[in-house]
Amino acid sequence: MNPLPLAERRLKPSPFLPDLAEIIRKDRLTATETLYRLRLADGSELGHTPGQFLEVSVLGIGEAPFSISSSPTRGEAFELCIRRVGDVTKALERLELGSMVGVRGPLGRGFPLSTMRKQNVLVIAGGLGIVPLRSLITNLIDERDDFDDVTILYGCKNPGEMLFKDEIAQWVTRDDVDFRVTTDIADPGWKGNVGPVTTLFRRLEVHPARTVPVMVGPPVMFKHVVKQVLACGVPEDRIVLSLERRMKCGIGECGHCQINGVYVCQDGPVFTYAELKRLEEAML
Amino acid sequence: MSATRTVDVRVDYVSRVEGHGNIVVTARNGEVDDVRFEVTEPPRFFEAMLRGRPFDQAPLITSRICGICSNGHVLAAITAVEDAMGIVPSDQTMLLRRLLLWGEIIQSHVLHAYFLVAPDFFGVGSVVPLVETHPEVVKRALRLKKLGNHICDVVGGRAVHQVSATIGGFTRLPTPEQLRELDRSLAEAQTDLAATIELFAGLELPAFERATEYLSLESSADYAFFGDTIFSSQGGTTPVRSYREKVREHVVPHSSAKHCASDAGAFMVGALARVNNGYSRLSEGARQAAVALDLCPPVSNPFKNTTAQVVETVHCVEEARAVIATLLETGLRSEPPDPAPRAGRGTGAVEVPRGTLYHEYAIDEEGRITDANLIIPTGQNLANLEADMWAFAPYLIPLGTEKAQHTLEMLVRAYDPCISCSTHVIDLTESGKEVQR
Amino acid sequence: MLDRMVPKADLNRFIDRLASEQTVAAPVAEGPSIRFQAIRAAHEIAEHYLPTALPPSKYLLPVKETLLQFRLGEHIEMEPVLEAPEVIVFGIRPCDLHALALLDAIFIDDKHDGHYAARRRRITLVGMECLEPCDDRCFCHSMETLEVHANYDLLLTDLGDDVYVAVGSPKGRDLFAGLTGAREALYEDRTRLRRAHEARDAAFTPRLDVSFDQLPGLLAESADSLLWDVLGEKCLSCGACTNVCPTCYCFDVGDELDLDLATGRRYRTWDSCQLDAFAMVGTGESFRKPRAMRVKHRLNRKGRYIMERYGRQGCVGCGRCARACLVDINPIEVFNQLKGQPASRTVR
Amino acid sequence: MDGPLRPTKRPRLALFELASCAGCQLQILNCEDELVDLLQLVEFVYFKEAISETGNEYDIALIEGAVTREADETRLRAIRERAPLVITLGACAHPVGIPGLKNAHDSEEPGRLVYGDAAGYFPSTLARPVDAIIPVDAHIPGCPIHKDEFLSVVTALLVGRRPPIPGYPVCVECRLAENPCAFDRGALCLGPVTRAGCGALCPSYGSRCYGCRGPADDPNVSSFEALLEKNGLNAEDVLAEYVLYNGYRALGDQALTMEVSR
Ligand SMILES: Cc1cc2nc3c(=O)[nH]c(=O)nc-3n(C[C@H](O)[C@H](O)[C@H](O)COP(=O)(O)OP(=O)(O)OC[C@H]3O[C@@H](n4cnc5c(N)ncnc54)[C@H](O)[C@@H]3O)c2cc1C
Ligand code: SF4
Ligand code: SF4
Ligand code: SF4
Repeated sequence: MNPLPLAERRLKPSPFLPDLAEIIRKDRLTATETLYRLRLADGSELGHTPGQFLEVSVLGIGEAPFSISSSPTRGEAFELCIRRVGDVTKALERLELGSMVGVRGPLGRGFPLSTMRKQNVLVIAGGLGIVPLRSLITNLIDERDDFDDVTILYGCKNPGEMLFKDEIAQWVTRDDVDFRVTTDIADPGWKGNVGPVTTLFRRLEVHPARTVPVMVGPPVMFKHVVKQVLACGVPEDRIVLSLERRMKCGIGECGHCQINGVYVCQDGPVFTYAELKRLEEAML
Repeated sequence: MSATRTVDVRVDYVSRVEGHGNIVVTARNGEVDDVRFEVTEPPRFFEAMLRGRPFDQAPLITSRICGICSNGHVLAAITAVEDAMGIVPSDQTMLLRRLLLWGEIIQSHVLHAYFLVAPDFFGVGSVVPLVETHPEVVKRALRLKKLGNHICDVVGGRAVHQVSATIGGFTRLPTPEQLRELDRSLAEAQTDLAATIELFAGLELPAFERATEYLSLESSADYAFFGDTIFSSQGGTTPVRSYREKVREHVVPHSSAKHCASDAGAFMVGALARVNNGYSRLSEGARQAAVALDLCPPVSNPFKNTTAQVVETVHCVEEARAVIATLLETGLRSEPPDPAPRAGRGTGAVEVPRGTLYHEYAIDEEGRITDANLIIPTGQNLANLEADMWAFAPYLIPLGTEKAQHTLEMLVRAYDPCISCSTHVIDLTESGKEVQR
Repeated sequence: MLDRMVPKADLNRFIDRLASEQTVAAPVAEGPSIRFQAIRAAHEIAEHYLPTALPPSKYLLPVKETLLQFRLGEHIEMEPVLEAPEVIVFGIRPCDLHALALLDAIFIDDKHDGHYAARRRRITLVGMECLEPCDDRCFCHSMETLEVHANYDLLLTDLGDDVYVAVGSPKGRDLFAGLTGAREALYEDRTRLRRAHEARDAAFTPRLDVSFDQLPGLLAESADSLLWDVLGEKCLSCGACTNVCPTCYCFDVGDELDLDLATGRRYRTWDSCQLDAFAMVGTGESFRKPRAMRVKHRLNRKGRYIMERYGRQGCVGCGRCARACLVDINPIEVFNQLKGQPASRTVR
Repeated sequence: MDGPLRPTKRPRLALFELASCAGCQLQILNCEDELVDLLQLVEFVYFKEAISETGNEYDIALIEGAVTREADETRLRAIRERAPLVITLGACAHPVGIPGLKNAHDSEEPGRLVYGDAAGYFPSTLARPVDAIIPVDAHIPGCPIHKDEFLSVVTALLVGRRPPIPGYPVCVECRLAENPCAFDRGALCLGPVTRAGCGALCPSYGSRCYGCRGPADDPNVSSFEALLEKNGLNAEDVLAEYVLYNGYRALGDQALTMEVSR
């Protein structure tokens, strides 16, 4: 799969030296999530693959990894969707438009787009998992002819936590993608499906030999969804997942993200189920 | 005839002193009716807490009586425990202990003189406004304070609650490089010391005098900070082991710190007492400073305690340099302390920034502390402070409440009381009896 | 390159001179602990020494190292800090030389880490062969790290009055050029060296019941062993074992701000997989919460993961972790016990 | 140059003292090199030992000392109501430090200590940490606090970061300092279960850890006690070790019962 393309190109004296990027837009999506639109200060393109991530710095506060949420097909600006949980994410919220942040990357191995071409793609997102998958979905839509059926399943805790509502509204209306959404808990205004994301499989036909399922979500979701797609007969090495771990360096040095012998930041965050199955610490 | 005129002077929680204390003075028709320096710090029961602890924790625990003179407590505890167990420290150990003590004295005196006392003379409430108006004074004060702390860092590992002096010696010795570097800082302090003398020589202290008995330790060798004898300015000496005969404690109802008296009644300890009693043994520079500061004994103005602290600061810097020179010349030998427990009872007295500090311990065969008695300088001074207030108040009352309050606060500050230190003593079992008495 | 032979007295004089001209670090006894530290003269070097408290890797990956410095304001200024003092590290044991070779492979060949590389360029490695085992905790012989053939500038062997000097690099050759009293090693010198090696090989006995290249397999089979739970109950999670280990290199990254809230630094410090927070993520979930998992992770890194990834020993058998561990968790015993009952659910 | 992280307003700090030695306050004054800069960043509105003026409005309350009187509890509640952030300074305030040693003695004489007239004497209660009375936002541990740690916590709070207090044990720093372990010197040490951040100062000075910074986040207590017992201590000795600085927690249920029966 794709090695670090640009990291090599921008070979620096220090792998820890970030590039500067400007915050050009900030949109509050929910009570805790904000969508940031950024542009590299030198005007160059990020050059990422969907599924890759950036190490984002607020200098003086710290650095944390975030998935790139926009598609490489959409020009040089890029987007991050960030949940406020701690030091860096809080500091980001306080930054004003025009502020500079540091970014390192794109880092890691993204989704295997080449494997997906001319195949059915089944995207399964749980909670924040939609953030990296939005990059993939947009890419699939922008290069729609390269792929066969595109099905998207999205599950969130409650309707209020649903991200990217405007885009979802558009995806829903398209007839070249099959978009389905569910929430664990309904609220009065909710007319859609209620239940975990696995319930969306009920009326779904999966062609095991022609489908690439791609899933991102919390560890509990993986357990159930993997079981479901395996039950459909999809081979283990075609099931694609992306994992989250603590990361400090993003380049396979610091050891925090290690799962058995594997470094999530470098060997992942995207893996096939076949790769992870043997790793008991992957907790699948 | 006018009605009875009552004047109440009350200062709750005197600021810029260590701990909680209130001044209460009542006067009726110009006659002072009552004078109290109330100590309301929570009592902390150190003597009870020491019981049952291993002997080598005495310095560690009593150090936490007071952060400002923590090294003083460490050294008094060590001296007392060594006295109880028959340990005689080496010359090298005694030199290092002096350094450790002097570092603290410099730090404490500079803190008191510059941060707590000086603002009164600049007409401000703290050093903070001086950062803007007199930055050079503040920076000098900080440099000198740091110098004191630097000595403690080098010898004890840190300034507050040092970690290397223990029963029998030091668990780690400073390196020659550290000592040389320290000596350079001490040498560089000359200019700051000169400026300090000049500053304090220029301050106009309230003219108040009262004949007082001054007590301090005596040593034949030097200006005493360690010693076996208590010297009184009114004549006579008392062996430290018999300190209870000279320095008698009693509970007063308005103070959670015990008061002390000698046969003659209230007495004073601290820098002024030491300078009064040991003037001739001061270092050369310190004597010159005393002259410049108009401090040639006998002095009986308690406000001059601050001036005496400046003199002692000069003395400690000069003597520290001499000790460092000796240590570097002889070279430091490793003498790992390894005291074996032994039953006994012992007393140790050390001159700490605020005066003579007594520790006494009884230790059993297993090395556990079975009994402890601690007498703190501030406690010894409280009765004398009140006596001064009795004597001074009639002159102050006519000047108006505000002026009286302010001057009495300055008097309290001049004593440099360390109130949290002084309230360690009342232990649960004994106090009940004493209150009834 | 041509090896040299030098009388010990000349070597010591040479070290004295070197130390007066540049930074020479060597094992020095500080009370009961031995540390690599700068020396001023040869006599300060410890005579017989166990592996040092911290491994020599501290000269390449300092305990705390500044990566970047920055100034915030209207424009953000930042620059990498590539500090690299020139230092000759003297008296490195073969096990540690093997460990440094591993770090080179990771940080230079694989990661192109400029901070490490800059330091590595300016460090001179002078090894000292072991002729007898350190103590019952070392097992370099079993890990095949007792012999060293590369990754040093000079390698010394103590042959009594003389020292045999193997020259490993042009840097080592040039360093040694100034040594008076040294001569080219002759056939009989090599014979003496060979005899010393033979005596050494007889003095070291295997400590592991497996050969080192079987460890990855053994550990893979032992993933479910109950021994991990036993060790997990004992382990204090004190991090001593990883801090002292020459092949441990995990680190944490953080920012420091000065009191002006505008200038600051990004630094890295040693970290330990044995600590609770090491694998904790944003949600507060720790992926290696049970102590048993942490102990297992460490020993798998040492015996398996590093070997699988970099093809080199992830444990060099120095025995430091066993010496440091207060509850006697010793890799020799762990590996041997797993070997005793492979694949089964081992209990002690 | 003002960075983007600088708060627009200078936060007001108030420092309150309960039963303590005042050593932690002194450590603030001991920041000789930084004090002038610090005063640019924050304003001390209440700091009795150093300042006469008093202010009743503050953003951060720093509390030194253990709770030993009923009056302290009232005072703390009032402070908590005013202060958006409450930070404790030192071992006395948390976990309870040397003042907690008296808890072990109170059991012999559980009665109140009332003496003197109405001039303001209070019964002495069990020594308790501040967070036994009010919620606390952060603890700066140590006996005394470490200057650098105080400054780094203040800067962290100013820029909105979590205070950088380590959760791991002292052994981590002790090994990094290349000290010979106290256990190898035949001494005992509370390093394996005590929170780091002191740079292993005491072991580095040839002493041992007495636990002044309170327990680490994830101590393996049972294994550690087994280690102490292997080194010749019995259960009572082990408790006496903990009690020196951790008298409130180490006494556990015993202390709580006494509090209730009071
Ligand atoms: C590959 C990858 C992609 C990611 N993509 C995204 C994304 O697109 N969007 C997104 O919002 N997040 C994403 N994350 C998660 C994000 O990186 C984390 O949430 C990150 O921790 C946020 O940084 P922070 O500094 O704000 O939080 P931190 O300050 O690190 O803290 C977050 C929480 O972690 C706990 N914590 C952390 N460190 C400690 C400690 N030392 N001691 C105690 N508690 C601690 C605390 O509970 C705290 O509230 C991704 C993570 C990975 C690995
Ligand atoms: S695992 Fe232990 S024996 Fe192996 S290299 Fe590390 S410290 Fe040495
Ligand atoms: S040294 Fe021992 S007790 Fe400490 S973390 Fe390592 S294995 Fe656990
Ligand atoms: S001396 Fe104490 S802190 Fe240091 S390693 Fe040993 S047990 Fe840990």
